[in-house]
Amino acid sequence: GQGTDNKKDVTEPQNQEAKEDGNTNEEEKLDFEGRQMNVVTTSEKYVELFDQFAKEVNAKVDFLSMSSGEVISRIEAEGGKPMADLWFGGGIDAFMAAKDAGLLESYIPKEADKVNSQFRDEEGYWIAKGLTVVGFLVNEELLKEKGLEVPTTWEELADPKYKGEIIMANPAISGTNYAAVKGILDMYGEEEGWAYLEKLNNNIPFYGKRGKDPEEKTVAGEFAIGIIPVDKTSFDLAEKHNLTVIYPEDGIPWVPEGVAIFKNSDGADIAKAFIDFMLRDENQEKLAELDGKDGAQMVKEGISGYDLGLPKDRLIDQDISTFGTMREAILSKWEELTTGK
Amino acid sequence: MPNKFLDIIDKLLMLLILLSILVFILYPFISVFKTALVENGSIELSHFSIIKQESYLIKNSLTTGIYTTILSTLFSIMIAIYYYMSTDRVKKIIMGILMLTIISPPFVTSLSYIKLFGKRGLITYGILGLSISPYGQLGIVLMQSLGFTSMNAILLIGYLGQLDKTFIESARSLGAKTTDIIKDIILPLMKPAITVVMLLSFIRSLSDFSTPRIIGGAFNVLATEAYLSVIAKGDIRRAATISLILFIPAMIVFMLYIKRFQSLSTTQHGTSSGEGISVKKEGFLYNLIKIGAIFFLVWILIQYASIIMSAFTDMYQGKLYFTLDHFRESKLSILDVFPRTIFVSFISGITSSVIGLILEYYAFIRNYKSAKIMDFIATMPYIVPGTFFGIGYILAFNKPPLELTGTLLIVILNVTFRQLPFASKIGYSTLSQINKDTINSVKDLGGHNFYVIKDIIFPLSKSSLYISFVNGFTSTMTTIGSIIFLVYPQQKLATMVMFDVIESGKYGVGSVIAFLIILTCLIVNGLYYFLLSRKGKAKNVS
Amino acid sequence: MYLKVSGLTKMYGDKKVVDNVSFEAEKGSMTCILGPSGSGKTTILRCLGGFETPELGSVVLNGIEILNLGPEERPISTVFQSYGLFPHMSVIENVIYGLKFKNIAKKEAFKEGQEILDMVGLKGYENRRINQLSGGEQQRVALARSLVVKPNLLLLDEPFSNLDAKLKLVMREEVQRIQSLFDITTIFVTHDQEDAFAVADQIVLINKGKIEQISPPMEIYHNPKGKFPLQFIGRSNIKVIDGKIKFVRPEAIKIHDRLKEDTVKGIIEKRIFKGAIVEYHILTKDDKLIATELSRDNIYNEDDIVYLEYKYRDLI
Amino acid sequence: MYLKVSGLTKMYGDKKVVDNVSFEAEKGSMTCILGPSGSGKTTILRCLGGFETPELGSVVLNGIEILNLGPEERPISTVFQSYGLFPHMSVIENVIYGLKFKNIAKKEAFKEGQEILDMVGLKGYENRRINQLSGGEQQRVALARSLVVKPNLLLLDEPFSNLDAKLKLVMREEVQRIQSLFDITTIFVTHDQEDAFAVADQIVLINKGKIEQISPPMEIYHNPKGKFPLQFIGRSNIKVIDGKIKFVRPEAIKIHDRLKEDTVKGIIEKRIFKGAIVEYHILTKDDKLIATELSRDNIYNEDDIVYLEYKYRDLI
Ligand SMILES: Nc1ncnc2c1ncn2[C@@H]1O[C@H](COP(=O)(O)OP(=O)(O)OP(=O)(O)O)[C@@H](O)[C@H]1O
Ligand SMILES: Nc1ncnc2c1ncn2[C@@H]1O[C@H](COP(=O)(O)OP(=O)(O)OP(=O)(O)O)[C@@H](O)[C@H]1O
Ligand SMILES: [Mg+2]
Ligand SMILES: [Mg+2]
Repeated sequence: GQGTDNKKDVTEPQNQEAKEDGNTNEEEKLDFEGRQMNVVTTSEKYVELFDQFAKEVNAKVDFLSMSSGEVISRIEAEGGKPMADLWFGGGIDAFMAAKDAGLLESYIPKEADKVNSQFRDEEGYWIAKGLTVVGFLVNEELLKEKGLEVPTTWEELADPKYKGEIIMANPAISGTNYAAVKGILDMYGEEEGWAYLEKLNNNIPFYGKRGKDPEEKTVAGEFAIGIIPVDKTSFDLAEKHNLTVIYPEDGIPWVPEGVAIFKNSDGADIAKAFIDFMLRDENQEKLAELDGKDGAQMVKEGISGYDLGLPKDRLIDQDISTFGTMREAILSKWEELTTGK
Repeated sequence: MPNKFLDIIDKLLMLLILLSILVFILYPFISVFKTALVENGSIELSHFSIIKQESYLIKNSLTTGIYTTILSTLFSIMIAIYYYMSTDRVKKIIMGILMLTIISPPFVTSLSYIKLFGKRGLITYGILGLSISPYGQLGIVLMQSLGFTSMNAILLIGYLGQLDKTFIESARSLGAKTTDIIKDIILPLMKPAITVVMLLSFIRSLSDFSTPRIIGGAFNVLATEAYLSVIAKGDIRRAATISLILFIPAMIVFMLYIKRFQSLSTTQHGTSSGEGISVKKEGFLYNLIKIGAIFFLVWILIQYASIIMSAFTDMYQGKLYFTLDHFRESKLSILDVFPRTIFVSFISGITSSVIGLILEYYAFIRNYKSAKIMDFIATMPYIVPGTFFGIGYILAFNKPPLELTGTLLIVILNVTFRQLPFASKIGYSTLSQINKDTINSVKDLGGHNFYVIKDIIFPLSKSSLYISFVNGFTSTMTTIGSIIFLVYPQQKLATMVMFDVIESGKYGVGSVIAFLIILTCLIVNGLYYFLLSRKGKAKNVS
Repeated sequence: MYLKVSGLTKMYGDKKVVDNVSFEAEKGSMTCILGPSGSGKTTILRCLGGFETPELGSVVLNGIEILNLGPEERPISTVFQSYGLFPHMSVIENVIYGLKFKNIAKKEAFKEGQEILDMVGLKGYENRRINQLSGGEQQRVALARSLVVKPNLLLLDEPFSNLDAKLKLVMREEVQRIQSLFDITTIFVTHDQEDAFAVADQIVLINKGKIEQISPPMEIYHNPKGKFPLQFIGRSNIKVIDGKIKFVRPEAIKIHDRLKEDTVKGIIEKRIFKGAIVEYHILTKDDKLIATELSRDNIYNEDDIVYLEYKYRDLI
Repeated sequence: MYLKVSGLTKMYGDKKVVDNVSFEAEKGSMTCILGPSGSGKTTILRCLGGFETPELGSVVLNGIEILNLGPEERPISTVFQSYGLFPHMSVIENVIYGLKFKNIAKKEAFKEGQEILDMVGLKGYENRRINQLSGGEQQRVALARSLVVKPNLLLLDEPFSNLDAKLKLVMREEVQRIQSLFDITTIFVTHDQEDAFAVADQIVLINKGKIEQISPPMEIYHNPKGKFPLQFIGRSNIKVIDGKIKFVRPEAIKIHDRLKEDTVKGIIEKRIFKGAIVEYHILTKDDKLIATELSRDNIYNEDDIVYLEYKYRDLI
């Protein structure tokens, strides 16, 4: 059913109204009755979006949360068999690797042109759904106890006085922290970057083995500073637990979160429909809401999200194209640097 | 039915059982080994360089295993003896706590541990004003001990319940005081059971990946490394290699265990004899044991209470408040997952207990050599990390003729065969209690072997089938390691949702799911005890 | 002969547990296999029932060789020492279980079961559970269950060993009555001589897997053939004269309180009161004898001087 | 009196399992508590040993009331029916275990243990494991273990019930020998009359928790006081005449083959050969009698006409 997609026009504003009422639109509408789309995603939180889509196209959507590494090794272990139709979210490096491994199907969505080319694959194998930006979560109280001030830059973070107070997750596991490492290398340049990381490493007692470790352990008061993906929930959490969120002043690392369709999957046509659906403005807004993203984190221009005060100009000028290709090299060097943590 | 026909059914049944064990246990194992050892058709051992390069991992795994074994064995011995010497009322309370805590959903306990005993833990910091890092080997050892002790204690209690009370009465009659009785009689007599408990703890500690992952800090062990190899590095071969390295010490210990198990006929689930022994509750040793046991019980209770509390409360600016938000929030993610989880647990509980029983029938009543070998193979899933068994399934069943990946069936098969070791051991202990002449009587009266199974084995194994069902059900409800790589979006189970929400930081919602899982298991367990006690009463009336 | 067992040999490992055992039994007769513990009695029975496969030998029942049939195909029924009742079935269900394989309608089966329960004196016990029965009642159910299938041969393994003295007496008579009522050829195993004496037509005495003697009870008691039968059956005073074994049974020694012709003087060393009989340990010039008297008439005391009238017999 | 038990009463729930039991025992004597299964024998013993707390009563041993002492404080030692030997200790370790609590040096203890093992005939068995012993040997170890602490009172629960006939005979003599050697006041429980007759100085006959009679063995056999002792002890022919119970023991009936003075004619209905004795079931004009004769002299056959000389006695 690839043909059906193309027939459908760009959604017009009036349809938008109708959909928000939860009603069908009067125009010709996709109908996948009795079919199902399976999604691997990073979190449970998108359930609302999936439900909405399910209702609109009359299909069932099931999803499972999984880390990017897991997705790749599973597909490999299962002999290339697609484990779902849609891959929704996760660091872009994994998507690049999957594309190279020939696991993805190409699709250029209708509103692709409205997405900055930095945020999508030229050949259409993946597209970003938003950006993860990296910042600090700081427990001021704890720092005060130790007579330390709140760090506002990466530079400061490497100061030996913060020794033992910083928690970061293993970049091999956490896309966010991989983005941090990659961003730092891009910002400082290869050589200086590694020198910096070595200094930082001295301040970090161990690397979390779960993506959520830095945030959780900072909230729990185990560490004063966590390197985290900053979004609305970070600010909420900060308020709830008397913490502070910091956008580093010398540069904010970031990484696009990918969306892709698995090759040879049964529900590829539904997945395509979903990507179109996702890119529609109203759904982008919903997504921003669900993700708790600042408008500046969205890939489509002019989407209003939360106002989290993200200074777009401070985003590091990163080389997205090497995100995937350099991954292995970066991680193995990083591992050497941090052995035993 | 003519005997010829029954002969065929009999043969087919056995063939089916044997075949299923070969296909669903041995073959996945071989697949893992093959992946670890063979590359492009030739033996390739380069991956084993881990042994040298990261020998600290092996050391960490082994030492953690040893410490956990010592600690959890010590605690379980204290609880078992304290239980043994207590009045019926206290016994009921202890057993209640143990039954509650035997159902330990992964992650949640470790997280509640950090909450209570971390640098800013409610107890360590809040009450005691201490700021201790909970991470590292100590944390792992404490958490694993906490997790294993309940099961260990129940095993030991079951064993003590079978001890001839005249040993103790004889000792008293010869003038032995409480301390002497514990030191000279009870402890030495418990030795075989203690050995079993130690071996089990060691194997379980080796294969535990989730505790070190959460509270290991910089301290890493093999099982976690295998898991991370998959999710972080996408390197299945490395995972397979590490699993294989883990398999070796586990297998050695397991061989020792098998030897012991034979001498330990029944290790039943908490159905100990009601009658207490009468020993004066006094003396240094008794009080030490009592303090140790109560300490542990209180500790474990606090941890579980904190899980349940987390389900009902939240924090705002350092203040705790009551809320049902977590329940509301979890509703969305578990509505269709829970029925499916119960369904899968139900099926795996039933299937594993039935297969386990029939397997033991062929192995030990009919004395078939091949079935005995299968019985051994059937125990292997017990001694490997869940992830190992899961990876084995992916590798084994991703291509025709047995292309099962992506189906619910593979999940069910996996959890079923993972429970088989327990089911078959329970089956064995029941069958060994059935009088051989009862079985012979059927044949003597003209009944075929088929009728032996139908008319004798099954009816007489009812209660043990139920025990292994309850165990299978409970384990499947809380399992994650083995299925985490097998489940497809449309087959998600409750623990995975819990895993997810916890991974995305919603500890409160995770606690709700943990709470619901515990509740479901308790209801199933409770049902069992209800039925059992009713049966007991019916017997007493006569 | 109705049953002809010949050359039966059964090994466990390289130990001959049953060694070339042959005996016969007439239709409707009661044969007792008697022997010490571990002598192979149960093994013989299990070979007959089909639960063990002997290495050698033949068992011909009613003209048909049965050794190559499975237990379910042999027209033989066994009452196991532990009864082997089905604990999850009621009495009547136990009893009629075997009829299931004879294609007898349930209704008919119930009737037959009831009749047989009646005969073993368990009318009204139909719906009891097995664990609600006393040991003796359980045994009768096991018997009924075996009888109802009308076996050609009935095997009983230590049928009385679990019963107390009073019940044993009752059950012994019961088994005998039922056996003769149904005219069923029966073989039973025991290590208790009194049982064997009380009910058997012939005793097959076995030791270490080998047959020592086959005789009717009185014959085996009075004319033991060989040392083992002599020592195993009853008590006796044994003496070896010129390499020849001679013996006298305790009850064959008459005790007199004064000198008579052909008596030997002795002194009572010890008296053991046993209820109906009294046992005396007596010292004579040459012998240390055990003598038995009924507890009537004269009761002698320890240290009494007595005069004994007895004669040693040769062991054949 | 050395031991004085009075008014002992023990309830389980609202069932009086031991009901106002009183008896006494002299120093060095052997008392047997005899009664049917479930009559409360074990419970009495357990009350004496301190393993059960009676509701009422007193137990005075050597002038001291002991009921409020724990088992480890009573100068009493119990040999349990299942022996209760410690499977993880060697024979000698078992034997000397009790000496540990008497502050006896290990070396001295070993010596004493060896001596006592010697006395019970187990020299050389010191280092055996318990599971390498036969039932009889185990019993002797249990006995030695109890004797070594030189208890004032020795309690034995069914000491012979697990043994086979031959071994039982041996063990009975052994226990008797050791008991008199050490001059230890002993109480043992049994449901087997022969045991009681063979070794007891006095028999305490108990039924449904109540004492029925306390007498020496012969006395209880020959002069049963009441219906229960009559029926429980030995066999007898019982007749009720004018509401009065009369009885005659089977061995008190003399059988003659021809008419004599004061004899009654009868016909032999059934003969049961029992080895040393033969039991006859005889029908007379008025009675159906059981008579016992030794297996010597005349052996009568079924349907023989015989003449019986006997006299019913009154039950007191
Ligand atoms: N399965 C077996 N394997 C090896 N030896 C066996 C086996 N079964 C029995 N035996 C041995 O065979 C011998 C005869 O055993 P069997 O049970 O026939 O004796 P029995 O005469 O019935 O003794 P009892 O009176 O004690 O029942 C014994 O020595 C026993 O140890
Ligand atoms: N713990 C208990 N609770 C309730 N009733 C009991 C208990 N122990 C024993 N009884 C009952 O008390 C009665 C006497 O028991 P006891 O063991 O003293 O009998 P016994 O004379 O030793 O019998 P046996 O010869 O069978 O050993 C029995 O009816 C028994 O059922
Ligand atoms: Mg036998
Ligand atoms: Mg008793």
